Amino acid sequence: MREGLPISRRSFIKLAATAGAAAALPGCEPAARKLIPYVVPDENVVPGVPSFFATTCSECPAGCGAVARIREGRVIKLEGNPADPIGQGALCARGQAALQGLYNPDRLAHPQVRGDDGALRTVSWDEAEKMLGDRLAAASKAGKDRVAFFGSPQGPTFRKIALAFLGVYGSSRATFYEAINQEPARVAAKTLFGRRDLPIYRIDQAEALISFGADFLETWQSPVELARQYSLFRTPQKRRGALTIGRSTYVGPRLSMTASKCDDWIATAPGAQADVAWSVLNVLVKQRWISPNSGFDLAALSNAVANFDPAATSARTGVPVETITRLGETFGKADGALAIAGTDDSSAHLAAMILNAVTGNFGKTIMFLAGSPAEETSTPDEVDAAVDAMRGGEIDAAFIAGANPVFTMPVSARMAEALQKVPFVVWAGGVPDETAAMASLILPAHHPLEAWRDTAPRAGIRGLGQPVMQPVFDSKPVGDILLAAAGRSSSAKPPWATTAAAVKAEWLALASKADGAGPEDFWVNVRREGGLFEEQHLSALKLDTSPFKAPVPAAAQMELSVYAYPHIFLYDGRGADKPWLQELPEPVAQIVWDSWAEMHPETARKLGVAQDDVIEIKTEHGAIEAPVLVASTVRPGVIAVPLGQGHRAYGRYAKDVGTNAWLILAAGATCAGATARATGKTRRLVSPLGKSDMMGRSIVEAMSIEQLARGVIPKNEAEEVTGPFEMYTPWKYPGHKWGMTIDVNACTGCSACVTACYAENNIPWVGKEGVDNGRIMSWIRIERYFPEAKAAAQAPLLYLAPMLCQQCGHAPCEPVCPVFASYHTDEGLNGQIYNRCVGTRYCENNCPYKVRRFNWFVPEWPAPLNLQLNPDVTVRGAGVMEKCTFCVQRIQFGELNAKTEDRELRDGEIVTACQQACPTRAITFGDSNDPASAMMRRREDHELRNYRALEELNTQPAITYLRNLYREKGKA
Amino acid sequence: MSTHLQKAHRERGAMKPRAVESVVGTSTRAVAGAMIVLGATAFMLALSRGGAAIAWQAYLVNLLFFLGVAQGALVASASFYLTQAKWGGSTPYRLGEAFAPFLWVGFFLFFGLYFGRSLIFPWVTHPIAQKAAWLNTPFLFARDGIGLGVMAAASYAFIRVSRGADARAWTIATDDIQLPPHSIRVRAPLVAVLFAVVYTLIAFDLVMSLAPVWRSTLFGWYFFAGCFWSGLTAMALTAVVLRSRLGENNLFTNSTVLHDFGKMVFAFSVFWIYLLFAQYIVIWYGDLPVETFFVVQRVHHLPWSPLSAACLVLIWLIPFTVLMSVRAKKTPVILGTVAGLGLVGMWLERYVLVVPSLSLDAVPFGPTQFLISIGFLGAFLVSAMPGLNRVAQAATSGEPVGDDPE
Amino acid sequence: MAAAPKISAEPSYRDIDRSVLRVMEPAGLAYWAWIGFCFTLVAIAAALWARQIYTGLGVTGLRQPVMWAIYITNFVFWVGIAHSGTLISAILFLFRTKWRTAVYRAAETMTIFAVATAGLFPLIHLGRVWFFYWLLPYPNERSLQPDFRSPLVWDAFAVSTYLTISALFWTMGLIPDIANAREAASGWRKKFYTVLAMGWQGTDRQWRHYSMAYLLMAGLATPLVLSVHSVVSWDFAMAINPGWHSTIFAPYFVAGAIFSGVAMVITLLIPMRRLLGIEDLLTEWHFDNLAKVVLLTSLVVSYAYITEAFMTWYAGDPIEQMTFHMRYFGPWGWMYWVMVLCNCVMPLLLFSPRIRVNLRALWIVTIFVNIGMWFERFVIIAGSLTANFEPSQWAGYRPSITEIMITVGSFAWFVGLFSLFSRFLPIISMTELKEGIVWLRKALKMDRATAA
Amino acid sequence: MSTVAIISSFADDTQCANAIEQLRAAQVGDFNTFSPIPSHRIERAIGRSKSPVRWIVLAGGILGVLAGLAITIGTTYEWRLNAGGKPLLSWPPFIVICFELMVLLGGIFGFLGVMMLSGVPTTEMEPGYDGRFGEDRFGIVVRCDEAEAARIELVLKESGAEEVVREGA
Repeated sequence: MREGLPISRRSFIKLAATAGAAAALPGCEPAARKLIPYVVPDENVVPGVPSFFATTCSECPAGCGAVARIREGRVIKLEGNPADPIGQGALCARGQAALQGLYNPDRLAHPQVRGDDGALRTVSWDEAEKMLGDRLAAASKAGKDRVAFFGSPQGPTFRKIALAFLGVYGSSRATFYEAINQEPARVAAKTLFGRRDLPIYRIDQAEALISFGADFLETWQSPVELARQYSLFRTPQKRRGALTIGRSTYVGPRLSMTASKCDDWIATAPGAQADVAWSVLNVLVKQRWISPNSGFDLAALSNAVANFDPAATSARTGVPVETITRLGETFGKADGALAIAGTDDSSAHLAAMILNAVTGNFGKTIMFLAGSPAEETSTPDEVDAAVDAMRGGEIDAAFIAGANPVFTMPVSARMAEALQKVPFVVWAGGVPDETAAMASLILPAHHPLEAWRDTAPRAGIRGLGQPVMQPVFDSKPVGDILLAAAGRSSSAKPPWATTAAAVKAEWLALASKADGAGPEDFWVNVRREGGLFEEQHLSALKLDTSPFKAPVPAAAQMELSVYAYPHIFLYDGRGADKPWLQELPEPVAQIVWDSWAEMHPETARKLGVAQDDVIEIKTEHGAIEAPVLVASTVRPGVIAVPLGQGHRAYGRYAKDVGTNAWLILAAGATCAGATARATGKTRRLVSPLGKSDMMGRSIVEAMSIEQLARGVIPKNEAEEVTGPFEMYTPWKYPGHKWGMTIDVNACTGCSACVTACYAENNIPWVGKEGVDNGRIMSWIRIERYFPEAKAAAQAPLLYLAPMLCQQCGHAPCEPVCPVFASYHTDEGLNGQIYNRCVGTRYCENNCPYKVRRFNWFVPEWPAPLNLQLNPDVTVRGAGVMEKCTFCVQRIQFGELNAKTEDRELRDGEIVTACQQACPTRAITFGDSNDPASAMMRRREDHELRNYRALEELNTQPAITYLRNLYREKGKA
Repeated sequence: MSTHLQKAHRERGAMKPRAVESVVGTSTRAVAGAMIVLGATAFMLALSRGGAAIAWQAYLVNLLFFLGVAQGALVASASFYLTQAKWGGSTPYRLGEAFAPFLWVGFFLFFGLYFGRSLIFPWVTHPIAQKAAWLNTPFLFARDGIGLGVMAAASYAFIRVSRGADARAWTIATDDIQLPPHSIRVRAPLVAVLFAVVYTLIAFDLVMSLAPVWRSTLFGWYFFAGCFWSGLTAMALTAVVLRSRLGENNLFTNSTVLHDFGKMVFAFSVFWIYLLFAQYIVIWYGDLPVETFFVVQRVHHLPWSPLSAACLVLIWLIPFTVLMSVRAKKTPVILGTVAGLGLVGMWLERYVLVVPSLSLDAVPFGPTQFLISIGFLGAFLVSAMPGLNRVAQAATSGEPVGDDPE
Repeated sequence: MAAAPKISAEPSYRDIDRSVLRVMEPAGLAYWAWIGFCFTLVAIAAALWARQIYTGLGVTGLRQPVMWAIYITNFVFWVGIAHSGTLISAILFLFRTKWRTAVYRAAETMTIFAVATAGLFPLIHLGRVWFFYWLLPYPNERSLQPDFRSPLVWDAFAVSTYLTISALFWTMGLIPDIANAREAASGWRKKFYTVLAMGWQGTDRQWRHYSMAYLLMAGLATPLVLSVHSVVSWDFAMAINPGWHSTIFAPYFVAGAIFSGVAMVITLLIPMRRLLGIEDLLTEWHFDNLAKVVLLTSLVVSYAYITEAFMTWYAGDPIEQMTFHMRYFGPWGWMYWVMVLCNCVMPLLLFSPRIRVNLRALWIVTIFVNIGMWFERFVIIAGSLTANFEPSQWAGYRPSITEIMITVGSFAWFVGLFSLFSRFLPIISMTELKEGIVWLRKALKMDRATAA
Repeated sequence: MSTVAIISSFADDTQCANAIEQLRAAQVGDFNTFSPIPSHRIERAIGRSKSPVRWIVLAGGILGVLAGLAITIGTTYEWRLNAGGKPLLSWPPFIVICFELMVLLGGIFGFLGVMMLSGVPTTEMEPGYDGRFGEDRFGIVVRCDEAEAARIELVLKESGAEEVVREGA
C-alpha cells in the first residue's frame, strides 16, 4: 500500500515549495532587479541554491561568528559560525534578529540636512559629503581638538580609521562608547592583576558556580558561549563516584532566566551581593578552605573580610547564616569552582575574583589570555570627559556613529545638552534614533552586514566581517564616510581609500603570523573561516596581593529600590527596532511589546497597586512610568524594570513602546533607591501566556538528580490500563521517520530557537494588539510554568521548555480535517498543506498542545523586510492554518542533495532551524528508524529522563523530551 | 372526563371475559420448578467445588438479564400510557406487567451478590484511592438495593392502578382523546423516570465498575435501552406463544397486535444499535487508552470478538433485515423466532459486557454457567405465570381495538 | 385580514378550508413593514460577512485557543431548531399521534428555514469560504477528495441530506393543499398556485402512491433526524477535548435539538395563531401535547447534564475535572447556571397541566428554553475550548460586533422567511386536518368545555 | 355510440366507498374517483394492490449505500493517506456517509417515484374534475357509453350520491 505514496507525497511537498517561491518572489522583485541583473547572469548565483558567507555578529560585544545564508543575492538568515570558538555555531535571538536591522523599513534612505527650522531636507551624497568636509575643515582651522568622534567600538580596523580621520582634522577626541561596558569587572581586574581586560570563563570546568547577579545566560559578557558551558556543567556526570550535576547559585534581586536555571536563588537587595560575596570569602578564610599556593596573605585577607562575618552579613542582607556558610562550604570543597559577578559595584567583582583566586581556580575555571588584549571601550571617565568637552563648547564638529548616547546615557550626563552645544553634529547610522534627532547632518550608513569590518573580542580571536549582500539602501560604510571626509582635507591623507582596503590591509598584516600560506590564500582562508582563530594561551598572572582597600559593608538596605537590568532581547535598547525581538516574550515575565515594573505581591500590597496599574518610579536621577507586573520573581522591596524600551525615535517598532529605564539610573549603575506611587492610569501588560500553573500535567516534567542517581522514574499516579488497547493497526514508515529529542535540562529558555523559526519559516509578527487578541503566530514557544506552591520545595525554580508541533503519530489534528490539509507523511511528519486548507480550524481545536496557528489576517512585511522572506517556504495567506513542519524544506533539501549525490542521507545532515540556533544544543533532530542516529542515542543515553508531553492521550509524539533536573532541597 | 362516558367505559370494561383454562399447564409449572432446583444445585456445587468465580459471573449476568427483561416490559406498559397507545386494548398493558413479580425476586437475588463481591468487583480486592468514595461495598449495595427496591415498589403501585377498571376502560375507549386516569398520569411517568435513573445506576455499578478505569457517559442509557428492548421482545415472544395456546378467537389472531409488536422490536433494535454505534465511534475516534481498552478487548480481541459479532447479528442484523417486511412482522412463527433469537442475543450481550472484565483471555462458559442460567429462567417463568393468565383473559375478552392503517 | 369567524364546535371540511385559506389573502402594510425590518437586519449581517471575507476572520473575537465560538454555536442552535419539524411530521406520524396534524406544517416549515439558516454558519465560519466546496466529493484532475473520516464532512452530508429530504417531505405535504388553494384563489395568485400544485387532483390513483410514499418518507426521515444531530454532536465528541469528548453526546444532542425545536414551535405558534386568527385549529389540546414533548426532552437533557457531571467526578481525570470545574464555577459559570435554570428547572413547571394549557405561561417557559439551549451550545463549544490541555494557552473569548450582528441577522433571516411563508402557503395542512377531523372536533369540544 | 362521463359527488368517503363497491358489483370498471383526503375505505373498495413506490424507495436506498461505499472506499484508495494513524478503511465514519446517502437517494427516488406514478406535474385535468372535490366532496366519474349511463346513474344514486350529472364526452 506504499507504492502510490512517495510520488503523491513529493508532489505535495513540491506544490508547497514552488508555491512558496512564487509567493515570495513578487515581494523581492524590485530588490532582485537592483541586486542581481539577471540580464547578465552571474555564475556565482544559482537561483534556488543558497550560498553561505562567513561573517561576524555585531549585535553585542561578545563577537560571535556568524554565517549568512544568501538566496538570489538576499541574505535570508543568520546562523552561528561553527568555526568560531566563541559561538561554536550557535547564535542568540539578538544575533539572528540583526536581519531586521538590515531590512528595517525605517532605515535612513538618503542623507538629510536639518534646516534652521529643525526640518530635515534630503540631499545628495555629494552635497552631504561636501558639507561635511567644509564644516570639518572649518572646525579644524579653529584649532586643535575641535573635532570629535563619538561612536561604538566597531572593530580594531575601524578604530584605526576613526583615529586617522581625527588625525587629519587635528584632533584626538575619539570616544568608543558602550552603554554596558563591564567597567566594574575591569576595575576589579585592574586592582587585583593590574590589567583592564576581561577574564575568560570555563563554567564547564567547575563543579560549583556562584553568580552574584551576573545574567550569564542572557546578556552578561558572552551569553552564547557561557550558556553552552553551563549546559555541560549541568549535564549529569559521575563526580567522585556519584552521578551529579554542577551546583549553581544565583545571588541577586530578580529571578532572572539565568537564576531560574540555578539550584538556588538567593534573593538579595540589589547592591547587597558584594556583602554576601565577601561573607562567603570570610567563611572560606575561616574554614581554611583555600588553596595553599593561592599567593594570598591569610592574615591580611581575614582582617580584610573581618566585617563580613556571616552573622553580620546576614543581619545586613537578610540572607540566612547557614545559607552563606553552605555557599562557602560548597565553593571551598568543590573541585573546580567559579564565582562571577554582574553587579554595578566593582566590590562584588573583586570579591568574586578573590574567591576564585584563593581557591586556586585561576587557570582552571577562569583565566586571562596572553597576547593582544581585546579592543577596549573608553572608560566612563573618558566618556564623561568627551561629553564635558562638548558641553564646554570645546567641540565644533562631532561625528556620531553606531552609538545612541542620548538614549543610553543617564540624565546626569546631560548628553542632549552637550550635543546642543556642538554647532555641527553628524550622525551616521541605520534607523535614525534619539541621537540622530539632535544631529544637523544625518547620513545613511551601511548595516554591519553590508560592510567590511572586523572584531577582536578577545586575545587570539579576530573575527572578519565581510559584506554579505549589496546595500539595501543608498548608504555608505561609516568608515568610507570618514575616509572620504579625511580624503577631502589638504593635509596628510590616511593610507587607505576605503574601509574594504583598510580591512584587507590590516588582515594581510596578520598573515605573517599565519604560518605557511601566502597572503592571498590567507585572505581567502580567513574569509571562508570568518576570521582568524588562533590557539589561546593563558597569560601568567602577577597577583597583587598588597593589602587592597578593605571593602566597607554596604549601607543598610533601602526601603524600596529599583533594579534595572538589560532586557535579554533588547539589550541596551538597540534591539527595540526589531519586531521579532519585540514580540519575543521575555522568558520569565513573558511580556511582549512593553516595559514593566516587576514587583513582589508583598511590595504591591505595600504600595497599594495591582497588576497593570501604571506607577511612577522616582529616583534621585529621574522618574519613569511603567505598568506593574505582580510576580514573586523579585525580592520584596525591589522593583525590577528591564532596560531597552521607551524609545522616542528609532523607527516605528521602537518608538513610544514602553519606558526608558536608563533615565532613573546613575552612570554605570543598575540600581537606585526609589519611591513609587500609583498614577491612577492602567495599561494592560500583554503576554501570550495563559495560566502559569501546570496543574500537575505532564507538559514540562522534571526529576531530581538524586532520583536519577537512584534510578527512580517519577511516577504519575494515573490508573494504568491493563490489556490491549490499540484501536488501529500501526502504520509503517519504511524510509525515514523523523523525530526530535529535546533536553529540557539543557534548555535555558533563551528563545534563540523561536527567532530562528520566525526567520526560517516566514512567520509574521502581529504586534501588541495582535498578541493581546491571542493571534501570536510563533510555531515554537517557550512554555513557562511556576512550580506548584506545595511542590516548590522539590522542583526546579521555574519550568522552561520549548513547545512545538509534536508531529504526533496518532495526531488528533489530522483525521478531523475535512480536506486532508492536515495529514501524515510516510516520513512521520504531520504535514500541513496550506494550499488545501479551507480554515475550519478544527485541527487546532483538537490539538492538545495548542501549537497550531491560524492566519487571522493577511500577513504583512513592510518593504524591505519582505526581502528577508525565505523563498523555500510558502508565505501563508489569510484563513489558513499553519504550524511547525520540522523545517520540511530543509529535510527536502537534504534528501535531494543525498539523491543527486547518489548516497544515503547522513545522520545530522539535516538540521532544523531551532536545533541549529540552540546555544546549548538542547534540540537534536534525526531519524527514529535509525537507532544509531544522534537523536535516538540521546534518548537511550538518558532513558530515565525520557518523557512525552501528555503521553496518556496516546498521541504518540515524534518528540521525546528529557526531563529537567533539579537538586532536592535540604541536601548538601 | 365526563361521567357518563366513564360509566359507559366501565360497563364495557367490566364485560366478563370468556372463561379460559390457565394458559400455563401444570407440566410447565413442574418443568419450571425443576429448572430452579437444577440451577440452585449447580450454583451451590460450583461454590463448594472452587468454581466460585465462574458461578458468580453467571449469577450476575443472569440477574442483569432477567431483571432487565422484567423491568423493561413493565416500563413498556407504562410508556404505552404515555404515548396513549390504544392499538391493542388492555392486552399489551397486561403483557407488559406479566413479568413484574420477578422484580422482587431480582431485588432479593441482588443482595446475594454481596457474598460474591470479592470475585466480581476488582476494586473490592484492590481499592482505588480516587474512586473509593463511590466504589465501596456498603455504599454500592445500599444505593443499588434501595434503587431496585423503590423501582419494584413503584412498579407495583403502577400495576395496581393499571389493572384497575378506570385504566382498563380508558385503554379500550379507542375513539377518545381523553388522557388516562389521573392515578396513571402520575405513576406511569414516575416509573419511566425511575427506570432511567435506577438502571443507569445499575449499569455503572454492576457492569462499568468491573473495569474501574473505563467510563462511557452513554453507557447507562445504552444499558437500559437494552433492557427495554429485551422487555418488548419478551412480550412479543409471549404474544406469539399465547396466540397458539389461546385457541381460535383471541386478540393476537384477529388483530394487528403482533404487527405492532413486530414494529416495536424492529424500531428499538435499531435504536439499540444506534446507541451502541454512538459509543463505539466516539471511542474508536478518540483513541484514548482509558476508553479504548474496554472495546478493544471485547470487539477486536479473541476469544471475545466472535461473541460480540454474534450479539450484533442476533440483536440487530436479524430483526432489522427480517422484520423490515410487513409480512414477516405479521407471521407469528417468524416474529417468534426473531424475538427468541433476540433474547438470546441480549443475554449474550450482557455476558460480553460483564465477563471479559473478569476473565480476559478465556470464555468461561460451561455446564455450570448453563445450568445457573437455566435456574434463573425457571425462576423467571414461575414468577411470570399469574401475569400470563391475566394476559390470556384480556386477550380473549373481545375488547374493541383501534384499527391499523398499515 | 378580516376577524376570524368562530367556527362551529363541529367543524366541517369547509370550515377548515375557510379558516386556513383566509390566512393567505393579501396582507396589510404592518406585515410588509415587519418583513422589511427583518430583511434590513439580514442586509446588515450580509455586509459584515462580506467585510469578514475580505479582511479575514480577525474581525471576529476568535483567538487562541477558542477557534470556534458563536458561529458554530448558532449552527448547532439552528440545526437543533430544525429537528422539531421532522420529529412532529415524521416520528409522530409513524406513532399515529392524533394531535400532530394541526401543527406539523408550521413545524416542518420551521425546519426548512432553520436548516437554511444553520447551513450558512459553517460557511460564515470558514477561513477561506470560497473553497467551501472542497468539503464535498467532486471530480477533479488531481482527484483530491475530502477526508471522509472528518466529522465536518459527515456534517456536510448530513445537513444537505436533511435539507433535501425535509424539503421534499414538506413539498409533498403541500401539493394537495396548494391544489386546494388553487381552487379558492383568483388573479395572479391563482396562476401562482396552479403552477405550484403541478396539476394535483386527488384521484384515488394519486392518493394511493401519495400515502405510501409519505409513509416511507416518514420512515426515512425518522432515522435521519437522529443521525443529523448525532453527526452534529460528533463534531465535538470526536475531538479529545475534555468537555467535548463524551459518548453520550449523540442522543443527548438529539434530545436537546428536539427540546429546543419544539419549544421554538410553541414560541412561534402561540403568537401566530392569534395574528392569523386560527385559534380554532390550534387548540389547547395541541399545546398540551407539545408541552409534554418539551417536558420529556427537558428531562432527557437534564439526565445528560447529570451523567456528564457524575462521570467526570467518577472518572477522576484531573484534566477533565478542571475543565468541568471551569464550566461550572469559572468566569462563564453564570452561563451554565442560567442554562440549568432554563433547560432543567423552568420546564418542570410543565408538570402542571394548568401551565401546559396556559398559553401565556407556556410561551414564557419556551422562550427561556430557547435562551437556555443557545447558552448550552455556547458553554459546551466555546467554554470547553477556553480551558484545555495546555494551561499556558488558556484564554477567554469576547465576541466582536461582527459576530453579534451576524447572529442577530440569522434570527431576522429565519423569522423573515417564516413570516413570508405564513402568508403565501397554507400554514396548516388542510388535508390532514380533514383526515383527523374527528379528533379536532373532540379537541374543540374540550376547549369550549374548559372555556365555559 | 358516444361515450359519456357521469359525475357523481358524495358527502363522505364511506358512501363513496360503498358506491364504488356497488359499481364494481355492477361490473363497471372504467371509473375514476376524486377525494380531498386519502381514504383507506376508498382504497379498499377499489382494492388495488400496494403502490410500487416502495420498491423505488428501496432501490434508491440500496443505490445510496452502494454510492456511499464507492466514494468512501474509492477516494481512500485513490490517495492512500494516513490521517491520525486511522486505518485506510475506517468503517465507522464510512457507515455514517453510507447512511446519509441511503436516506438521501431513498428520499429523492421516493419523491420522483410518486410524482411519476401519480402523473404530476401535468397540465390537463382528468375529465369531470371539480374544485369541490378538493374541498369537501368525494366524486366518482364513470365513463361509459350512453346505453349504460342510466343503469349506472341509478347505482350511484342508490348508493347515496348527493348529485349525479351526465356530461357528453
